[in-house]
Amino acid sequence: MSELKLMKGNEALAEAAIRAGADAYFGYPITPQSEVIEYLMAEKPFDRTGMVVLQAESEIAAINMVYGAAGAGKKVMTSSSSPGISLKQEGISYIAGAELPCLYANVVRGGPGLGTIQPSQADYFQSTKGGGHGDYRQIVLAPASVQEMADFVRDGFDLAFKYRIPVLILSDGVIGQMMEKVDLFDPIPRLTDDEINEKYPWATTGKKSGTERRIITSLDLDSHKMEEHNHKLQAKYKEITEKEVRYELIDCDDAEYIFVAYGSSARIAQKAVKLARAKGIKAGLFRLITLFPFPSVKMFEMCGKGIKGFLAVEMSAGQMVEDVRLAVKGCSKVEHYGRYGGIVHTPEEVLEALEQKIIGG
Amino acid sequence: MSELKLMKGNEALAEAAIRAGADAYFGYPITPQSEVIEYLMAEKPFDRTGMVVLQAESEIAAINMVYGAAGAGKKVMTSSSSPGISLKQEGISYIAGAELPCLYANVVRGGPGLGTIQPSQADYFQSTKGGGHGDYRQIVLAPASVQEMADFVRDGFDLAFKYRIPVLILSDGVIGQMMEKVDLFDPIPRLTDDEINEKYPWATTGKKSGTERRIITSLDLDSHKMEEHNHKLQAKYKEITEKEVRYELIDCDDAEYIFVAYGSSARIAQKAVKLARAKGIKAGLFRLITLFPFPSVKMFEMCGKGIKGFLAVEMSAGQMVEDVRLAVKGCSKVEHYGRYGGIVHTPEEVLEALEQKIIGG
Amino acid sequence: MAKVRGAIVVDVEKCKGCEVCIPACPTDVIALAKEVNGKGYHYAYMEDPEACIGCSNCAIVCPDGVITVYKVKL
Amino acid sequence: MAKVRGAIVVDVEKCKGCEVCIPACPTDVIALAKEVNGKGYHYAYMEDPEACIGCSNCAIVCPDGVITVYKVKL
Amino acid sequence: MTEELIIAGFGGQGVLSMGKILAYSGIMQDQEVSWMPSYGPEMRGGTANVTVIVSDERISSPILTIFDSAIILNQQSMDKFESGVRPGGTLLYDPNGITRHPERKDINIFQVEAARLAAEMGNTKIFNMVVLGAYLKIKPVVKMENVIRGLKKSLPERYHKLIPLNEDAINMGLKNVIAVQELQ
Amino acid sequence: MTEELIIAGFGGQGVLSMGKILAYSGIMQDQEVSWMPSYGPEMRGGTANVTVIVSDERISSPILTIFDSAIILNQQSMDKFESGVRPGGTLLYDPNGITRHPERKDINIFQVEAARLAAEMGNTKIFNMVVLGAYLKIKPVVKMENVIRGLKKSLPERYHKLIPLNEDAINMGLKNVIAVQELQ
Amino acid sequence: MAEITLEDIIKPENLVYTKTKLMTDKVLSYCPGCGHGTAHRITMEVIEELGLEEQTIGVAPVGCSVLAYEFMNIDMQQAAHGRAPAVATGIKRVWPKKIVFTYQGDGDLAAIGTNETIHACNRGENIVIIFINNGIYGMTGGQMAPTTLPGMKSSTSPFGRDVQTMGNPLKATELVAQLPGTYFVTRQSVHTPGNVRKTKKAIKKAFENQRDGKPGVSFVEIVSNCNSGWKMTPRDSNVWMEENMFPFYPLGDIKVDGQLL
Amino acid sequence: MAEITLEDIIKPENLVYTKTKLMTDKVLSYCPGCGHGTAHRITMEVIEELGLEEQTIGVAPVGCSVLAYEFMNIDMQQAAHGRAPAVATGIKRVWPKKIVFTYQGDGDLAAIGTNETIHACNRGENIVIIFINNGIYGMTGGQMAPTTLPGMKSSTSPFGRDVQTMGNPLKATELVAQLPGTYFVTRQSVHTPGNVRKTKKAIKKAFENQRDGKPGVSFVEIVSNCNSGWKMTPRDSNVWMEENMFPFYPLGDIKVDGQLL
Ligand SMILES: Cc1ncc(C[n+]2csc(CCOP(=O)(O)OP(=O)(O)O)c2C)c(N)n1
Ligand SMILES: Cc1ncc(C[n+]2csc(CCOP(=O)(O)OP(=O)(O)O)c2C)c(N)n1
Ligand code: SF4
Ligand code: SF4
Ligand code: SF4
Ligand code: SF4
Ligand code: SF4
Ligand code: SF4
Ligand SMILES: [Mg+2]
Ligand SMILES: [Mg+2]
Repeated sequence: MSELKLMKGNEALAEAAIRAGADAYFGYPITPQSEVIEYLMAEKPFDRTGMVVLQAESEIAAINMVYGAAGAGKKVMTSSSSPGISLKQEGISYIAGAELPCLYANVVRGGPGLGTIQPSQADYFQSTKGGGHGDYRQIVLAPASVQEMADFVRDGFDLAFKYRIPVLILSDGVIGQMMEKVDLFDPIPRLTDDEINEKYPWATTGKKSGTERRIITSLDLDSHKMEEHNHKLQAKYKEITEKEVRYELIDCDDAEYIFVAYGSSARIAQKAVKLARAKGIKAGLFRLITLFPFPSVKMFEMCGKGIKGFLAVEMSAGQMVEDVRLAVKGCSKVEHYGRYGGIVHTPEEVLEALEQKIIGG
Repeated sequence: MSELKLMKGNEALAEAAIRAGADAYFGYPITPQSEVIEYLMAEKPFDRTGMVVLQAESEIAAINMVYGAAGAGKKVMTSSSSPGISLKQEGISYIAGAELPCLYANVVRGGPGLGTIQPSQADYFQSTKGGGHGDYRQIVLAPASVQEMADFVRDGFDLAFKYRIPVLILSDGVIGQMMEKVDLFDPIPRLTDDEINEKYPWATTGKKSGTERRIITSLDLDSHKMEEHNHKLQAKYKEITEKEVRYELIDCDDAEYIFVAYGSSARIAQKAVKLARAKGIKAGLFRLITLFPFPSVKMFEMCGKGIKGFLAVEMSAGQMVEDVRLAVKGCSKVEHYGRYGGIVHTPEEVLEALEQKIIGG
Repeated sequence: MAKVRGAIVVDVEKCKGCEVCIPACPTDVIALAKEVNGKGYHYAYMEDPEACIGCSNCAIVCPDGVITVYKVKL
Repeated sequence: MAKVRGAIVVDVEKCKGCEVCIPACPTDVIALAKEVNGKGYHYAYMEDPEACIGCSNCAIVCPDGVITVYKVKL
Repeated sequence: MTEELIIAGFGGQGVLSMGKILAYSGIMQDQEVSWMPSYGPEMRGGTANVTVIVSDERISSPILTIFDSAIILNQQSMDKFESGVRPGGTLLYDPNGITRHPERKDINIFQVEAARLAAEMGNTKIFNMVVLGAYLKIKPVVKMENVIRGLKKSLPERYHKLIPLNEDAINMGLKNVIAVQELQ
Repeated sequence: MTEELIIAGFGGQGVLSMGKILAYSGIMQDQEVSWMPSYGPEMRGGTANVTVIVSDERISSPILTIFDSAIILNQQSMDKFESGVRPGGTLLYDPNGITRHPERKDINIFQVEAARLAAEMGNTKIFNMVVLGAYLKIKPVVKMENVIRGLKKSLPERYHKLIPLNEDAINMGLKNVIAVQELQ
Repeated sequence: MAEITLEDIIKPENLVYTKTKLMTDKVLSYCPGCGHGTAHRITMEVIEELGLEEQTIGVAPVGCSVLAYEFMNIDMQQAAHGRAPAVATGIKRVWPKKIVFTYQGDGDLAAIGTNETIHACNRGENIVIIFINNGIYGMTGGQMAPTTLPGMKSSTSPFGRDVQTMGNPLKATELVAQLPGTYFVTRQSVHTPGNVRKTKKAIKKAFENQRDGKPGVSFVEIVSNCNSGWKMTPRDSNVWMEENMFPFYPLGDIKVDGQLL
Repeated sequence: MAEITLEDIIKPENLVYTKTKLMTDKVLSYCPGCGHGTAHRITMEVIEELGLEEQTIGVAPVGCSVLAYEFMNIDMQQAAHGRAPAVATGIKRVWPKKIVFTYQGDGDLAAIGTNETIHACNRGENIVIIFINNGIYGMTGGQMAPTTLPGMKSSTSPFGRDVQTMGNPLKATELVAQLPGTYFVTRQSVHTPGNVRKTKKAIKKAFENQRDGKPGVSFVEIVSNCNSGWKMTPRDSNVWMEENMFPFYPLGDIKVDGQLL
């Protein structure tokens, strides 16, 4: 039975993990997302559902624990924030290469380096282009509310197992730390051992005598086989791009100017839309839900229809804006606005940027 | 006195480090670049110039040793290959954030994950967009010959200190493992301690009593100061983009079709130009030397002048091609060709791709 | 018999009222003030100044290093 | 007195001629062949088959696990 | 109806939980709410503040720089947030420990001596409930019954016996709020 | 002039250093050269091969899939590289250990019994120099004097006393190459 | 005996103790009563007393002491979480005549940084490591550390550390003492005047070792309170520390002049 | 006595030793004479003999044994360099009734993976770790490992390991034996039949410990040759190993049933 609660984004993520039937969480504390493991430890999911929660010695250990458990067919996740996510890049590349399903969250803070612990969206490139090595992609979901922090855990696991791919919930300090009401989805039971063996024949759960052994690896010393493997990965990414794009259009029907934004910036931009409309400016919001796959097709399609410009609004020096540019292929004006380094822009600033960079510019 | 030698790319890199007056190299072995540290250990640079060479316990330790030594005003470097470079991402983000000068090389192999040890160019995104967290950039030099493996060490150090920025030599298994003749530049003496103190007042070398202490950090808990710091970084990147772009145009004057490539792909594409010209196809090569800064201005400028299309040739599933698209802003056809996962495309394949994807497509 | 007298000066605005100095004093000189400083902390002061022997114990354990100690031989 | 006789079968194509089995044999049964196998290795064979007591020492140390051992009690 | 509020004081005053109870109360009457704390090392014994929005509509940005109302509980917060109150908006503060009182002329200003009142009630922990009561007197954005339901929701079961005490504290606040400056 | 060559055999035959000496010789006469080994775990006791380009012009791609010449020193390499020789190109091999001899009709084919000759000279380590001699007889891409200079450059000083021996081996190869099939 | 007034005593010539100049004037960012401040101060006193101000480079970790560079008035670097020993190695290797030390918490040194700690100590880098063990991650809000005691509560062991599922506490100091590359290993505390004096002596010995080129790491653990994380008053936390931490982490020298005691 | 022919002996009923079915038929990728093969085989023999085939999940490292999964005929995962203990922890925690082991080289376990090794051992994960110490990085071409002996040559210590600049060798096994989370710690070798038998017994004990839920890690070091990296013939390398490695890495049990010997 679903349940209405007031929760922090980080807590909702944690609670949703239990409800989504996760088998394990491995993590290492870091602001602004330590509530995830704190909530889990306080909730004793080992008593509630049998879910394992382990505080690892480091982010690297955590992501490799995820690798092991995921390779054994379990629903597992980790979470961290920017510097910790950078440390996980090798592990994520391995998970992508070995085609393991898993979920992880980055509650982004301002960088680079140790930076600040305040919200930021400057890990977009790392998330969508691959911060690790090699040609791999991951599905990136960008929640803009506490509700989505919960729902995307369930959806993220579904996608992860559907495509055997790492799924990243790219959040930020605002969404992680804020409280909102959240309608928690009904608990989904954890799979039984037998169900796992049946559903995931690739998983290393101990080979039945006389059957083929299962191997989880990202290695192939034969370049031809490695190329084939890469082709397979690319085909999967193509399929995902065709099928799994998600976005939300707000006040776009008659809009002449479009804010493109995700996560907390999308909420701010939504208020900027209101302010703009109040001033008679026909603004709309293209809210990205999946950052990979990027809704390039829809965006390109829109730009034929009377749109005079796109303003990419992100708390970074300009990262997502590149994907907007690539999507519209020069057929419309595209500019970037965003504050960064831990500063969250205001709706007023966003509107002003629209007026200056797009309308007036 | 300069010296003509036959050397592997990796050896040339190592020898150039000694000649460039590097103070230290910290590294961890990984194929296909272990020759770097092997060469250094065999050459006993501690006897030749006093340069320190230390095999670290891991890539993470190595990059953080680089951080420490660079923060103390010394000319230091490390090198690795793809998985090892992924592990260094947090450290690189710190180095960028703390504005330290250093040089590192990635001799790329096929990924993702453990992948293969064969050549690849699939770490382009990681290198140019920032595999680590936060809004930072690094200068990326792409050598296409053993000669450049040597020369770019000297140039890279110069750039690193000029801008207090990490400089990446993005090489690959081909350039690292091949031997060619190389004209080694004359040794540059290491700076003396006094020279360091004079040239790099920011370096932590022990504060003179009564003077201000020096602090190397990437942290600021005050978001406003952090934002300011980020603005400073962005201004630096802008300056670099304006001043430090490097590329080479081969047979482009009358070209109708342009291959865009770097590193070993550029050599292969150069041969494809020859093959094309032999067939009467007016092909040229835009060889990128700096990947960041990307020569967008020049590329956009060219695309007005009778160019019918660009073919981005890279050993990846399509990464650099995005920057080409961003550069030409839709004003010319842009396609991607490349084999990957450890396979090196042939000039014949490259030419065929031009004919099919650009000319015929 | 040589007698000593000591005195401490607490940097009131920097004192955090942690009380760590109090048990460190062999002669029970220190107490926290009823008043608070600008940061809202009840700060340390010499409640029994006569008793101070200038041993520096309080200053040595003060985490914030806000105590300066003086001593005279009488 | 009970006597045993043993025999080994070397998987010739998989033997790498490393010689590790040779010092392991208590009765000096094994030597490397003059001939090479498909991989170019001089492979192990029973030079003195009579002496084999089927103790399995050779098989146990063979890194490539290419030796099979048989034994009969006479 | 949309109320955009900041509550600012120092750690230990119950700033965050006051906001949480208010937000929960909003939920109880089917409103949209958001609660956004400032976080970070400055929380450690230092300042603590939270912005709360209660609205009939979907809330866009939870981050506020301008507020309909501000509840201010120490001097540092006064210095920081007085200027952020929207012209015509409301500032409520506890004068205890305040050395520089608000100076704005274009806002409504109220006082509640919550620290003193809580101390008089014999429990300094209900300080924040006294403040809440005062606030609800001025800005009845949520009904009292919903506040009680909100309290129940936000307190763990084992603390429910404390709800009457909290209710008393809220009432104490309701009764003791003083208008310092009312526009019009 | 451009010569694109592959030398293929197994580890320990001196394949890589033969290529290196050839490349050095090219440098000695001011040519452009490249040397590109296959690398990887298969090197460990397994196959080893290197492609060498010697040219009057700047060398574009160092990676070859088609060769002007191939020097083949074991069966595995024969199986792998025979087909890569350009029609009209040249294949030189040591028949020792070869079970399936080359079958192409459109290339020149030569043999040198380098293993036997080296053994007869009492030093199996100069095997690769015998092969080099044979190759230079067929394809005099570099002058002998430059080979000697190349040898000097590529060998550490302490091995220079071995140069005469190497020279003898090269000459042995020069003299003992046998044409199996010559086009035209 | 003539009455003596405070004014008579409080005169420059009667000064017997004041904060070292090698501490800046900034207000320490630590919670009231936190041992970090004392540890900072005595470290700086030692550097001043040994006259090493101009030669010393300190390395701050990630943890509550991340801002150590704001308070220590010498050249400092801030290292990534856990990597201070690698950063210090980098500095010391290129400036072998300088004095280099790290200042690290238990999460930093004994969780994420275990590899760097073990290897710097095993290589025998000629550096000083000052290790503040407060049994918790103070900075991030009181999560369990590798050093958290069995049964001890933290925000990630809210019902107490369950050794069965969360693992054993790690005695990092005993471990590094086993390594051939450590020259001096000791465990101290800074909660009483006597302990502060002992600890300062230990720190002095550590820096002297480095100054004199004694081979290897000098490693000083300081068991300290995290009253915020432990949710106690500073005074209570010091008592709790004596009663609970010291039995598990006994104070005293473990290795002196390269010899295990 | 009647003459007996080989044909009489080589009959199925006379079989006394053959390779276990739990090794695949693939030709091992190891150099001739490398101990990895023997270590693989006896590990698989133990799993077969204990009847654990269907319950066991192995974790291969990055190192020469990266391809262990090609040879061990059971479910296997390949871990990132050094992270096998974390990967094994992940598996074991979600499948507590399965048998999980790692197989790691010295570079993998004692250099880049030190943190994961120490913490898995300190937490007391109920897993088996098989640790092949050949004093070198075999896979990448013979670079110095943390375990390389003083004075020993490698491609990154071409003039011999200089302890002064390159640091001391690390005795990882002695170190983990100090941790409360290890239950069984032993050092063995596989170069003679006697040693193989002993090592197999040790491996069997290790897996039995895990099967029986004995608390903590069972850790089996195998000192082995890397004849390629050492640049010796296999036979010479085994002699060299006895003369040089064993004095520094003495064979024998170090901790049994949770008790240090
Ligand atoms: C890579 C990375 N992971 C995690 C963090 C978050 N973090 C900051 S401090 C800290 C732990 C600090 O604990 P400790 O080292 O014991 O120091 P204390 O605060 O207790 O003095 C953590 C986990 C970080 N900044 N970077
Ligand atoms: C992150 C990373 N760093 C480095 C490497 C390169 N590498 C592969 S195996 C290896 C060392 C192997 O040595 P060891 O663990 O002793 O195993 P052995 O080959 O000796 O059995 C290294 C450094 C890698 N693959 N990944
Ligand atoms: S120890 Fe220092 S900060 Fe604490 S109360 Fe005493 S004087 Fe104040
Ligand atoms: S100096 Fe000694 S006697 Fe005086 S107050 Fe301090 S501790 Fe007490
Ligand atoms: S030990 Fe095995 S591989 Fe080695 S020679 Fe003997 S049979 Fe052959
Ligand atoms: S079985 Fe024993 S006796 Fe027979 S060959 Fe093998 S080792 Fe020698
Ligand atoms: S949180 Fe703990 S360690 Fe950090 S300053 Fe406060 S008391 Fe000290
Ligand atoms: S390189 Fe060494 S460890 Fe690797 S297979 Fe060869 S002998 Fe064994
Ligand atoms: Mg701590
Ligand atoms: Mg090894």
